[in-house]
Amino acid sequence: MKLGSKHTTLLVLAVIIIVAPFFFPSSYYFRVGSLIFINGLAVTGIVILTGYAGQVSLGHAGFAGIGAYACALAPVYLGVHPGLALIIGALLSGAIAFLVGRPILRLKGYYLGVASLGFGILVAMLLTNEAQITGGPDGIRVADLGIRGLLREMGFRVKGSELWYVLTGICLLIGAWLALNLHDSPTGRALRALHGSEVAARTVGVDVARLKLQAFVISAVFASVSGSLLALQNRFITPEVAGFLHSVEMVTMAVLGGVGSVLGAIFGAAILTTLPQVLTVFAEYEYAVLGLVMMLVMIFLRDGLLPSLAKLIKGREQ
Amino acid sequence: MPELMQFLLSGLTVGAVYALVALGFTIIYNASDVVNFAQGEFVMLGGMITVFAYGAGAPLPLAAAVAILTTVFVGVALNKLAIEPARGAPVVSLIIITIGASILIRGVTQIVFDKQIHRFPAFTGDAPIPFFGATLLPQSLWVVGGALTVFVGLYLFFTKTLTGKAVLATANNRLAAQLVGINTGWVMTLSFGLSAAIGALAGVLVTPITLTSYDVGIGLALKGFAAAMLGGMGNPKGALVGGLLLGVIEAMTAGYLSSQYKDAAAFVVILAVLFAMPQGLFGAKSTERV
Amino acid sequence: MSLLQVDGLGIEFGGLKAVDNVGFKVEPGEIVSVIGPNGAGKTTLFNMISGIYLPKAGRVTLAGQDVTGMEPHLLARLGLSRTFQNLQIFQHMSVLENVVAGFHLEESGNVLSDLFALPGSRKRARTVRAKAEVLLARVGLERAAGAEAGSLSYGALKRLEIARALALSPKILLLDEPAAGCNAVETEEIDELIAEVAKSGVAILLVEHDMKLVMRISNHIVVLDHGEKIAEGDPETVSRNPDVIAAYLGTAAAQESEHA
Amino acid sequence: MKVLASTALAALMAAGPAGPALADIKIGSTLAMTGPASFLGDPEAKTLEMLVEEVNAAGGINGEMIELIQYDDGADPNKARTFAVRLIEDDEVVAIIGGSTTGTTLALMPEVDAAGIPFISLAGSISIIDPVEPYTFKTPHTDRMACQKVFEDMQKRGISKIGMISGTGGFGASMRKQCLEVASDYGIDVIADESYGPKDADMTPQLTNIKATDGIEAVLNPGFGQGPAIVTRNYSQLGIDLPLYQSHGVASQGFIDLAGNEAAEGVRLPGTALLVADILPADDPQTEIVRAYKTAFEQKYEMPVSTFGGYAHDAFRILVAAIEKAGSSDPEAIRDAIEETSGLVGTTGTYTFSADDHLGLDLSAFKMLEINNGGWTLVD
Repeated sequence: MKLGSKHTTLLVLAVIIIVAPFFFPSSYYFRVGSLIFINGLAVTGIVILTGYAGQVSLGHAGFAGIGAYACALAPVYLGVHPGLALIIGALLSGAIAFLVGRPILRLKGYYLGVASLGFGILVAMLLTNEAQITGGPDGIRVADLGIRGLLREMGFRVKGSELWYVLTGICLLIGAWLALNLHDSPTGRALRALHGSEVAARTVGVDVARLKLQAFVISAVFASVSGSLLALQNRFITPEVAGFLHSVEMVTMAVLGGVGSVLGAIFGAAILTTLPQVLTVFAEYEYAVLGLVMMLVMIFLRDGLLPSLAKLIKGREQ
Repeated sequence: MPELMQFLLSGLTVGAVYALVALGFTIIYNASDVVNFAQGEFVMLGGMITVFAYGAGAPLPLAAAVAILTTVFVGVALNKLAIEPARGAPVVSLIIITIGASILIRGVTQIVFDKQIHRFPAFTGDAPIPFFGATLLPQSLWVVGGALTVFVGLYLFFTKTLTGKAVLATANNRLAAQLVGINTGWVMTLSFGLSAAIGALAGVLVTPITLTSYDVGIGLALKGFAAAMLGGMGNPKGALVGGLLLGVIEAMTAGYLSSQYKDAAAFVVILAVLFAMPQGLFGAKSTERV
Repeated sequence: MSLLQVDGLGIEFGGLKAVDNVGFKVEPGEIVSVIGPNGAGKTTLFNMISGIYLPKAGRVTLAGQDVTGMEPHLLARLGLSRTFQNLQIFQHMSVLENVVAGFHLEESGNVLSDLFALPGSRKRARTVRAKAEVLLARVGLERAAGAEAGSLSYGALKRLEIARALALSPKILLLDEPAAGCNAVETEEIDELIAEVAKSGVAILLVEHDMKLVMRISNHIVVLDHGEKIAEGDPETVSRNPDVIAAYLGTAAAQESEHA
Repeated sequence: MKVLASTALAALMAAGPAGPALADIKIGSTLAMTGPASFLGDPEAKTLEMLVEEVNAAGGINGEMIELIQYDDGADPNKARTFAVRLIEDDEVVAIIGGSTTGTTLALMPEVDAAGIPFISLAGSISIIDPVEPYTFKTPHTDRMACQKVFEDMQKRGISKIGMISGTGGFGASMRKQCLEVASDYGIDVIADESYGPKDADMTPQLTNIKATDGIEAVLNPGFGQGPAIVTRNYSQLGIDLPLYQSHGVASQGFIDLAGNEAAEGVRLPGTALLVADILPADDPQTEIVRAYKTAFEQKYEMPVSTFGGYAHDAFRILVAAIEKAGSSDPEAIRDAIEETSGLVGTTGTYTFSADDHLGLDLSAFKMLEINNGGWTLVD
């Protein structure tokens, strides 16, 4: 079994998503599960941008913010269905990423980091300051997606958290499928090539600027959809979704789990989403322990949790 | 006219705060190519430890000295216990380590001290000094003076001393540095210690103005990072100019345009500068070597 | 009309002339070598021709088209391909995938088709994979196809780069020290490979320190020193040129020979 | 594999809710014990902990012990929402106190509403109880009331043109909006309107603009955290000689310490009885309860009591009274009993809830305070 091969990854994911609920003692676990899937989706986008193409963004929460607020505002101002608002948000994020990406992606390393950071902060600031439209820092209510009502009419009664577990789980599987498709496709190969050596990629004909932009746009759409799902599930959203800390959280999840592989990054999302829930037993020591865990993982498992563990196991077997 | 002067003084004061944080970034970056996101926590520690040492009865200079020494210890420990064992890891992993360290330091601080906001008295009183129709606080002079002193010190250190050159050499090519007899391990320890000391000194200087609490580090690190990038990472001149410029832009925007969007203006300027000069204002232009 | 024509090419770094007023021609199927002592500006010249550096003066013409300062990925479309002095391998890809990446222009299509793994994308990837296997066999790396590129020996990586460069089906191939760091057997293999490629009609521009190799396979040699062209001609002529000898043995030696 | 699975299952089950402890009443809280609003959440959490101990030591409610389950949401609305689900679904609490900030409160409201669990918020915004949601109550005054109290005082002093400088955080932004809405009711014109970010270190540019605006008679600063302290210091640095009003968001001794006695001299703000416990007239209905809470808190935690801890105190008292009255720990019965609360004296004021008033306080509960010589004095 090769880590990261497309069908294995999808199978593992699907099995976990389907089997896990049999062990859930209460519907709170469904809620945590769906948060993992939502974060996992955003992080899968990061895998495309950072893991494949080697570009670091510290502003992707900005796109999550656009997606989230599209779901809050489009139904109110455009009168569209919240589900359609998700798509509007994704298109808008893609378009903005296309416009912003071209100049930003000329920058390298930390300079790209600070430029994307600036973009994210501008989005968060707009959402905070334009209170007449966005509801300001205290947040805004989001319309009901209406699926539960629809199911009830059809005679199925499901709990909100369970429904969202299924919805977000499906979205994650689709996202993972897309990212894995991309990995072995010509585009994915070109992205990984420019990650390995930008100059060599250029000499074999890779239009580096265009490909980076494609990766940026795709990952922006992933982040946007993840933001939309969060807004629709919570039926309430605040500008924190676009904040700097959320951007850093996305990158941390991906890197901690292993940014090179979709499964690794999603694993990272799962760890960092559940950790604060588990760490509540440490009460005020929670943050100290969280920081310590992050450091220890990166010191001793530098390629990320999953790839390092896989290597370790492989080493044992041989 | 007095308004303009007031905006300028405000901008320079705040800018000097950013510059001090940005200067702290340059040393570790120069030695290891790592942007240490725990730099803001050094500033926080400098302020918080001084607050509590002072509160426990120590005279202010002693409290400040205790704070700076403790922070240096933390910085060196960070290098020895986390950065050194992770040598060879990808830069992005090293960044996550420093982010983890910053969370850890914050977490420990809130347990050891508390979660309240604190300050200690300004060094030389609070009587405003009139200046061309505007006023400024004596502590602002301390902050601006501190930033300039640290800048000159670092500039001399990197250009005039053998040790400073060793730091730069280590950044350039670790292996080559080792071959010419530079103890690169010691260079790293020195860099973290020095960086922590500058951070803590910044904390001591700015706390009477900005106040402090266990969680001020993130905000400061963010602005300091932005300032350092604006100026060009790794260059003390860039850190100083970037910091002051950022502060002045914010103050001018708040004064003349909109106080709501002053942070936005700062980042718009950063983006504009980077598009024109991808290495920041004073960053070294690198030619691709293939 | 030559395939590649370089006229008066020059560039400065910080006021220092790295290459100054260099010109020469390359015909299809011809092997042209650029030689000169370390720091003579050979790689810089390559970087300008292949679009990585923007020349300050002069002109590069490819098959009659002015391509001065054109981006490398556009040059690739026009049939210019190259390898690197310091290896530029895609480390985390398999050996085979490195070569497949060389087929980028042939296999790349619509990004959406790639995302959804539409049949078109998959078919293109399959075709190219087969071609890449053939190329790998041609450079003798078929056995290593599945290995991670980073795990290969230096000599093997040099050949891998050549295979990747050939994937473009170039009209002209720039090879920057293909035999550096290779042992005698490996050098000979590369020697054969170059001759074979040239025979198929591809023009070759070569930078190489191994003089035996250069003298053996070149049709034409251009000699650089301190960024300037000091001599040009067939191997025989160039090897007897006193300026070339002086450049290689140092000015002191040249002066000595003058006095003698 | 089978063994592994069943072990995992057992472990998961063990980690789940403990067996039903029928004798206990489980109360949940999610507060910003850390993060940007920790100066709210920290005293709130400590207060709840202290009061639960007190009540249990005195024999509990109707003989049943209270179990308090506290989570730290760090003022993150998404976390607060998750903890609300955890409290309701996993811990199976009968009521929730919490939401230190308006953002966290609004985020978890859909959850308590769907589950039918009574919830008492400790956050300021009027949007929490207007419109009234059946299961949500709150104890702090609304920001709108704070504006009204301040404007009332300005009116008395004959002030009609003011400048405002507000924090852009949730508290400041929400109060700014409310103040702008009610200003005209008091004949007050806001002729300068500036703001500052929550982490800003210097507000002299904004204050310089306010100072330069012709005709300004007073300045109001809605905001909390370190911002108002810096505003107050800059205000005195610039030598602005107009009355400065702060909000109830900084009603604590800490504010005076941060701003400095000199700069804070003469600053007015709407506060609660808690701040002036020592100078409260003995016959004031709040005197007893306020002094008791203050003494207990300061003894236990060795830190000065704050208005915010007082909000938690009141919420807990209201909840306990409701459970006692309902005589059951059925969430529905508790909710109904809370809504029937009448004349309950707390540190913030005297609460009387009704079906269309889930705050139950009026303006009289606010006291206009002025800082003199580093201490609080009553204006009226």
